[in-house]
Amino acid sequence: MTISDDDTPPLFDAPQLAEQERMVEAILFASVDPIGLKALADRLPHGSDAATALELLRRRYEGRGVHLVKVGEAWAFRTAPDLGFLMQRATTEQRKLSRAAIETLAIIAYHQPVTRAEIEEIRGVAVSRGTIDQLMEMAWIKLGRRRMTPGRPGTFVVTEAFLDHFGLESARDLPGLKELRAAGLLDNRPPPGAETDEDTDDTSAGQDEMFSE
Amino acid sequence: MTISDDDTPPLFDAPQLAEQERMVEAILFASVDPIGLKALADRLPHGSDAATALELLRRRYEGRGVHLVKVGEAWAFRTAPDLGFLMQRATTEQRKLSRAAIETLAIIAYHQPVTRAEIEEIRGVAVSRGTIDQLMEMAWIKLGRRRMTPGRPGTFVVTEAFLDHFGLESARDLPGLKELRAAGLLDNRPPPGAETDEDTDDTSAGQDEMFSE
Amino acid sequence: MADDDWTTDLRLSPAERLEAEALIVDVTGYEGPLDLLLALARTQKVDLRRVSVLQLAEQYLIFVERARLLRLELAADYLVMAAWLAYLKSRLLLPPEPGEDGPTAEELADHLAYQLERLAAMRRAAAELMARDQKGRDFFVRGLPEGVSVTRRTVFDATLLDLMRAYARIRTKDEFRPFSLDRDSIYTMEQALGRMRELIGFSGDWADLTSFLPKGWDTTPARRRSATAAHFAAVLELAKSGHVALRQGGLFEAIEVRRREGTP
Repeated sequence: MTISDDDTPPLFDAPQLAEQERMVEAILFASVDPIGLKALADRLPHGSDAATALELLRRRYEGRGVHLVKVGEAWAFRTAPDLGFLMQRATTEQRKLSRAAIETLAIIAYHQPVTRAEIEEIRGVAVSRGTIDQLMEMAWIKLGRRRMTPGRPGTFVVTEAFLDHFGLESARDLPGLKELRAAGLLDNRPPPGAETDEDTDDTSAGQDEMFSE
Repeated sequence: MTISDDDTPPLFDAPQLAEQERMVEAILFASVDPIGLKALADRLPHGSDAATALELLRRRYEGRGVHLVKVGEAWAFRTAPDLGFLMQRATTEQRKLSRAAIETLAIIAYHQPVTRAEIEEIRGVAVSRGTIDQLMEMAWIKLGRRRMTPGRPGTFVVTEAFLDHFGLESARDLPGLKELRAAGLLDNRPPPGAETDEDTDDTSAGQDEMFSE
Repeated sequence: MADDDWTTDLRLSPAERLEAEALIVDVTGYEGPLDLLLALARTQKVDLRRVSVLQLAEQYLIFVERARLLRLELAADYLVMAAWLAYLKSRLLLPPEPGEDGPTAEELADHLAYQLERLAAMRRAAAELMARDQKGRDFFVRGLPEGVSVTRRTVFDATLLDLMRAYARIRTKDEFRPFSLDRDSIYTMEQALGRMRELIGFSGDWADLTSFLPKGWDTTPARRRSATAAHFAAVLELAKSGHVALRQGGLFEAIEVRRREGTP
């Protein structure tokens, strides 16, 4: 079965179309650049039909893990777009939370619901937007209900994910000051704020209980 | 509304085998170097069966212009050897190996693990440092484990790159290996009267192991 | 090239002799004595297993002799081999001496034949290896590899202990004030000073210090204490700078304050 529409048969028969397809496959696979139709035809045995072989090959790779794609005027194999994720390797790096972030998180956990202004008041320094964003992204904190005070400031509370990560049933399971002190994490001297209790509004009511003995 | 029942299907099913095959195809197509089964499995979604997907893929490419070949414990796509004539030769001209280097390489491949002294015994001449260096640089040979004989001489073995270069699945597939072994030509036969090392058996264990089937 | 020059016992045909001599030309082309022996053995045109080692020894010795006559420098190992082969030849020709131990001449000859066969086999194997399809010559790798892009993801971690430590750190800060309302009970001296500076201008006569306290600061003892202390400190400061005069009737009596004459 030769492919020759000329009246004069060629000196050498061109290979069968299936064989031409194999050749195109091998050439495109090994090529360091996409190959145009003309260049492809030049490399195939005389009398081959590069365009048809290419079209057969393109159809063969339809739906496969690699596709035959046209790049400008040239052709190349490329990873199927839906499998692009396989060509990415995610490396995960464990890093400790920054001091600002862990302190902010601790304040939210112990005092929730707590406003940003209150966090700043407690830490004594401004809380950067980035710190809050980071904790939000980690899904360890979320917005709580707004405070019923002038300006209706938003509050922050810890999330289920936070409790999961730290192995807590609820934020109330956080060790209280007494326990922190017993664990040697606090000075023996009672903290200056510990005796102020006349000012309990609903802001701190929840967490104050934690520290009552 | 909680997900609680035991018969709940797993959250993420492994993709279907046909899809896994596509993924293996994409990963191997994208790589120049062979990829090991383990590395492949690591890149596939959890629960995938890389070995089965590989086998499906290997069969799919049988007779194509590109083949899936096994190199040691790894896999790679390579153009079919019968189409080599179509390919443009690698631009970097391969360094011509000396006769000494080729013979040394063959001796290492067929006798591995083999010491320098044994190579010299077989060739009847000293092995020059340059020859070993060249083969090492080409990454075709590497140091094997030390021989447990006095002086603990180092041994040489061939590498996966060697197998890859010569299209061998394993050192077991070296041409004529069985015949050479049957003819006793791969034995480590000491000269008569020479003091026999107590571990002569261990010496030749390397290629012996290859034939335990 | 006088044939009668050498003393070796020659059992070679003239043709074999010629071939041995022809090999001389290539003396530098051999890779050692074993290589030369293999070339000589091939001239016997028999399977290497059936090669006559005696004949081979003679071929080799002729070769070495010819080289000597031609004043060709042979490497030492060629001469070592020649000596060994001369020894082997004599052993092969003479009956074994009684009581002789060690390997027999036949064993030595067999091993030499084995070495030659093994070298030949390795050469064949090397040729077969090089004749295989080779990467970059007969088969090719992917020309356009698609690299794996590595995306780094950072996962921040913290333990419960980190959390507790952080909280403990905050709680033990000296300036720590846990609740914002806490601040509301404190009237600072700066506040009091500012306030007194304004108020004192309107007070020409002695007035009780407590009457200067701001509204709302007498509601709780804490607030009253804080405001009183702040204002007391403030008037002390003002007295020191000569803006006010202070007087107190006795211990625990009311403290009175008055603007000093002549001050702005």
